[in-house]
Amino acid sequence: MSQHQEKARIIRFEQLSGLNVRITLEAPLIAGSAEAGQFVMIRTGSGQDPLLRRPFSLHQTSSGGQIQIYFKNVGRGTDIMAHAKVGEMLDVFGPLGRGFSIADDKPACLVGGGLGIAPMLFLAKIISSLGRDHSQDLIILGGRTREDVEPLVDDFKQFGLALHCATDDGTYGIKGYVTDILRSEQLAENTQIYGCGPDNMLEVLHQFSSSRHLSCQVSVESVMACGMGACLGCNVDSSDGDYLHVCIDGPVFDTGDLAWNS
Amino acid sequence: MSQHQEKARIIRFEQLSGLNVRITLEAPLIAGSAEAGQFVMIRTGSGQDPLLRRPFSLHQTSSGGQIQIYFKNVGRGTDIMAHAKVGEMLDVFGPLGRGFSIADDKPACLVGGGLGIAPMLFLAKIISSLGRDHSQDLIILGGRTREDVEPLVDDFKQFGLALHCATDDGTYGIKGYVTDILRSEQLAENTQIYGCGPDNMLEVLHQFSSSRHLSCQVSVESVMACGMGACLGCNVDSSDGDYLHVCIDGPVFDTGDLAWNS
Amino acid sequence: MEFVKDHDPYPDLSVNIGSLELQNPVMTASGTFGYAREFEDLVNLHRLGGIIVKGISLEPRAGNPPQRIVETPCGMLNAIGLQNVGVDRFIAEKMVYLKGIGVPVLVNILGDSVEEYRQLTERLRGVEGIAALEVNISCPNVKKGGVAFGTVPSTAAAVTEAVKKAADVPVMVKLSPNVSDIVEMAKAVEGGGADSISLVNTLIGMAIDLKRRRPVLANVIGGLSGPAIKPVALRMVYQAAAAVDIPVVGIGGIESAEDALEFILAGATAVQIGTANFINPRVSEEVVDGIGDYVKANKLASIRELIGALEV
Amino acid sequence: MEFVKDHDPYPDLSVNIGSLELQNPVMTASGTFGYAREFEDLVNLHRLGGIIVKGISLEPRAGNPPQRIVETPCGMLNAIGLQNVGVDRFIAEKMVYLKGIGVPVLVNILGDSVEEYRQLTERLRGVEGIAALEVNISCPNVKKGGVAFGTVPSTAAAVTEAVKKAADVPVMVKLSPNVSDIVEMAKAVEGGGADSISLVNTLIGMAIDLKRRRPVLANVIGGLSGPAIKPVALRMVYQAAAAVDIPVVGIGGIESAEDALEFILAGATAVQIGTANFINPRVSEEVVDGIGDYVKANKLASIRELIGALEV
Ligand SMILES: Cc1cc2nc3c(=O)[nH]c(=O)nc-3n(C[C@H](O)[C@H](O)[C@H](O)COP(=O)(O)OP(=O)(O)OC[C@H]3O[C@@H](n4cnc5c(N)ncnc54)[C@H](O)[C@@H]3O)c2cc1C
Ligand SMILES: Cc1cc2nc3c(=O)[nH]c(=O)nc-3n(C[C@H](O)[C@H](O)[C@H](O)COP(=O)(O)OP(=O)(O)OC[C@H]3O[C@@H](n4cnc5c(N)ncnc54)[C@H](O)[C@@H]3O)c2cc1C
Ligand SMILES: Cc1cc2nc3c(=O)[nH]c(=O)nc-3n(C[C@H](O)[C@H](O)[C@H](O)COP(=O)(O)O)c2cc1C
Ligand SMILES: Cc1cc2nc3c(=O)[nH]c(=O)nc-3n(C[C@H](O)[C@H](O)[C@H](O)COP(=O)(O)O)c2cc1C
Ligand code: FES
Ligand code: FES
Repeated sequence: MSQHQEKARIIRFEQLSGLNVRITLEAPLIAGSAEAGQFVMIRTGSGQDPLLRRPFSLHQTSSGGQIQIYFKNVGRGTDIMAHAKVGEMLDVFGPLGRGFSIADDKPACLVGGGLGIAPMLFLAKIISSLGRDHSQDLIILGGRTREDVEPLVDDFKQFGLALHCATDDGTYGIKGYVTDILRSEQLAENTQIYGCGPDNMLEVLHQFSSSRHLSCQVSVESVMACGMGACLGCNVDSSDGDYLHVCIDGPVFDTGDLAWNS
Repeated sequence: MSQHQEKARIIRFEQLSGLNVRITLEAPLIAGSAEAGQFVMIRTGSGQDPLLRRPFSLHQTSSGGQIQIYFKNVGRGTDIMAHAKVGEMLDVFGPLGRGFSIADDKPACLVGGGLGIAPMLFLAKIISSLGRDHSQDLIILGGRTREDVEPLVDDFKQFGLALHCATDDGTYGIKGYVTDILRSEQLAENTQIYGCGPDNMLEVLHQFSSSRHLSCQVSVESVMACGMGACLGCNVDSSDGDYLHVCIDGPVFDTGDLAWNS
Repeated sequence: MEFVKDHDPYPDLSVNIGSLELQNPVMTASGTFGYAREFEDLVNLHRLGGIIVKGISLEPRAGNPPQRIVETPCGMLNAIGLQNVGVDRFIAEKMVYLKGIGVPVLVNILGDSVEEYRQLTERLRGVEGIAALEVNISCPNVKKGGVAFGTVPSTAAAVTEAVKKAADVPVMVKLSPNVSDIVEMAKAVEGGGADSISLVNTLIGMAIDLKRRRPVLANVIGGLSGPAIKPVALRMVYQAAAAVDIPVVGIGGIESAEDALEFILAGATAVQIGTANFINPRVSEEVVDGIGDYVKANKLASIRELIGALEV
Repeated sequence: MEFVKDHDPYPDLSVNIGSLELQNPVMTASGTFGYAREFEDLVNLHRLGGIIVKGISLEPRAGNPPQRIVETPCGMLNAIGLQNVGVDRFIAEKMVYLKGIGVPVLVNILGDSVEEYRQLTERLRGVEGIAALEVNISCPNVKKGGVAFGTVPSTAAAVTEAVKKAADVPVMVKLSPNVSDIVEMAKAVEGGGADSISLVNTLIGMAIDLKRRRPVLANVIGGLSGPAIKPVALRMVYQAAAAVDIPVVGIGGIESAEDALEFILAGATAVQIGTANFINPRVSEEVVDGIGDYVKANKLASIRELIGALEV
């Protein structure tokens, strides 16, 4: 797992909704070695404040040496990035962490909620390119409202997998949660669930999958300083009472390995 | 002396040379009450680093409520400002300090070196509008090289006062220092000298004027935190062994009031 | 929010620092607000909780030579050297204006010996318009070889006792953060009779000019203030407030209502705003507004509900 | 500059910390560089002056629950809780790689009692590849009610003595900045037999989550590091270096060659880079390059000319 620190030029900037932005970067070394579910650490400004890099899932990579991130403007660092311009450079470091471990021959169910949709596009591409029957594969996307989901739908449709959407307010897809769709679907017995989204969604995914004896991998978040196992700052509770570190043991974990105690 | 804190919109941005920038701001309250030689404190960014405001002389004000500053990109704060865009807002606070005290009926000799040219434009306008004979008035501008002087010359010419220029490398005006011009001129006995520029230039101005028993006012710099007399951080040595504070006792001083001990 | 703000009764922001009543918990810190008049164009001074003036000594002090200040990452160092006009001119020239503002004025005092603190306090007795004294003990104790009063519990207690005995107004003692054990210091001045504690003063720091290979400040070392020190200040306020029974006033890197509210949660009855006054001269009044908005938005009966309300 | 850089002989950057010879003064600070292997893709590890590994204790430690870190203005707080694999696994699993890098490896050690420090040192005796020990005394002394060893001169000296007696390599003692008098601490560990001193460890701070009205860190308090603390660190290094005869290593907020050179001017023989490794994983090597450029541009015979060369 080799890592690279690149000064990456912004070659495309998409304001997908009021606060959600997608940035395409020229980062050939990272693009060349990334796996779905891995992340990058980005320096949002050039000064000493905000000090730390910010972690973002790889949303997509291209064979042309490009990577995409899809993020929401939620604070100081993402606000600076949301005002970046095409042609500017971002200091990007990655790919980092353990991505999804692809269960080659199991039907796949991808569940992305809110900004958790970000890593699912990369994963959908990988899944769709597996040389096997895709009729049982399924993608479920959800968000609070239309603009959290709709702008991304076309990108997912290109892979030809079944796609369902849900919004909390019913402005796009069904009114309800991604987990409502999940429950209403007839999943094959050996379906592998892959999820990313807010903690409460991940917890429901865990309960759902464990009650049906399905294997479920989720990408989780934690505050990070280094992103590479050096600071030990990103721990989460594991199911056996110990700690796991999101940046090196994850960000993708089997839900069974994590403690769900909220 | 009333002070105002304004969110001022940038309405014009001029890159006068590689590092020298002139910014025009909409700041009607400041424009309405400013005097030549006064300055403003500008917050260069929106974050906590760089923390302090930066002081800039008022380069010009217009009756239309605009102010101009002319500055050089020398560090973190000015670098941020040098990348500002038309339409953005700057938090400006002023007018501050004591400006030039205009000796109404004395012939005026204005000497600006480098960025010290900045306050001289405002002063030239005031001097030129005095209802008296201007044939003995004189403006001397200097800089290291052509681009430090030439871009400003037209603005000064509009006032119709005699204008001489010098550059260290001779690429514009005479080759030499502003003080060389000063020495070669026949100054009226009661000439009032007004100067702004690097410390060594100001010291020569002081020596020149005191040897000829001329009165000389100069605008000096010091590091500042508040710009308004609250922090007591901006002291300089006075001629009587005490301290003066640049932001409230100055920035314009009679050279005789300052200690010149370099 | 605007609707609530316009029509609701003004929220109860008043706090008591012992017998000292403040209409709200926002004061301006010593040495960062001049003698208040400097800010009259920009701040509605009568809306502040209190004003603390620049430190006053028995005799006038010229302060340190330039350069006195330097910016540091998210902070600044100052070595003003306690420049002030001395107590006599302070009373004659500054108090007239200050007492007319209509909010409590706290006079920050400093000295080089216990005796100097005592004399200074005597001199300020009976002066109209002084609501309280704030005792700056981060000063070198000349008798003890220049070690600051504020780093030795016994001398801090001695200064406190001397001032308290001579004072006719409440005494707030301002602690130095440059100590191993802030709790010990807080208890020492409480033991010495302090009516309240304020903390923190500046952290001692230094900056070097690599080009000239010299210290940036003529005084070599200076006091670090601003956002950079906020985590240290918040920790010390939390520890001190838990350890003493007298009210604690929080100081250090406060720039916003959120910052102020964090100090209050940590146990501060009130706060002081220092360096932020330089960056945003209007900040003190804006923090009052922000705290008011918070109290309303969270439907608190009073800001006092929040003091020390941190769940640990 | 490029011309000089390409063709001149490599400048003399070597320094001696007592008997410990470094090819240059740039080390990586404990707890911020993992066990070095994490950085092998990004840094030419063999170009560093030295590598200091994450603090090791006698028994493995799980560390604190999440949340362990939080960003602050120009800094960060950490409350990792000294998580480490314990000395046995450290020797078995980590030393093999570390000793192959070819630069001095310093092992940072910590304990809850003088006896623990002693046992740990014994355990590390004779282990191949250890160039020196760095003793972290910013740890709670469980026998003395949890007061850190590093804030009481006598206990700091006692730890130093115990480690020094048991060690077969040079002993560097790492000082805590959370003290009233850094000079007293520096002298205490010098008296205890330390071969060198490194400073500073983190300043104790705190952050509060206003929305949840709770401390951000599960551990409530944490250690402040990064550019925010640089002025305090620089001051302490300057004071300590002036007070002791053993070499001093500067730590705190170093992000660039300029920062490192300032610490050297202040009296540091070498420096350690901590938090900056997280922001720019390549920083340590870049600082080595930058110091080399400075030595050449200023035509110094050796970086050693600059140690303590500040003109005051
Ligand atoms: C492995 C990983 C992958 C991620 N992928 C994405 C993604 O693809 N798209 C996306 O929009 N976001 C993603 N995040 C979250 C993203 O890192 C945070 O939104 C970002 O760091 C916030 O920075 P800020 O400066 O704007 O916010 P701040 O001003 O620092 O804080 C705003 C809010 O964000 C939270 N936050 C701050 N730092 C972090 C952090 N390091 N990790 C998690 N939360 C944080 C704070 O607790 C606070 O509530 C990911 C996080 C992790 C750990
Ligand atoms: C009353 C007054 C009027 C001024 N008018 C002008 C003007 O019209 N045009 C112009 O270009 N400059 C002017 N200056 C200087 C200007 O304030 C500094 O160039 C600016 O503050 C540098 O900020 P920075 O963040 O870019 O530099 P920094 O990165 O902070 O430092 C770069 C260099 O600038 C010096 N410097 C930093 N802060 C100050 C300060 N507050 N005052 C003086 N020097 C400083 C530093 O010592 C350093 O050498 C004036 C200064 C004063 C005091
Ligand atoms: C320029 C300056 C001057 C100061 N003068 C004094 C003083 O005279 N007396 C005093 O007790 N504190 C003085 N202080 C300390 C402040 O009152 C305050 O305790 C400190 O700056 C921390 O708060 P802040 O981070 O909000 O600035 C001064 C601080 C600054 C920045
Ligand atoms: C995440 C983290 C973990 C640390 N762990 C240790 C440790 O185990 N032992 C130790 O002596 N210091 C430890 N430190 C302190 C650093 O080595 C260093 O002294 C401090 O961070 C100041 O330097 P900086 O500002 O360059 O980070 C740690 C610091 C950080 C940020
Ligand atoms: S973020 Fe540093 S170890 Fe995970
Ligand atoms: S800059 Fe604060 S008093 Fe002059």
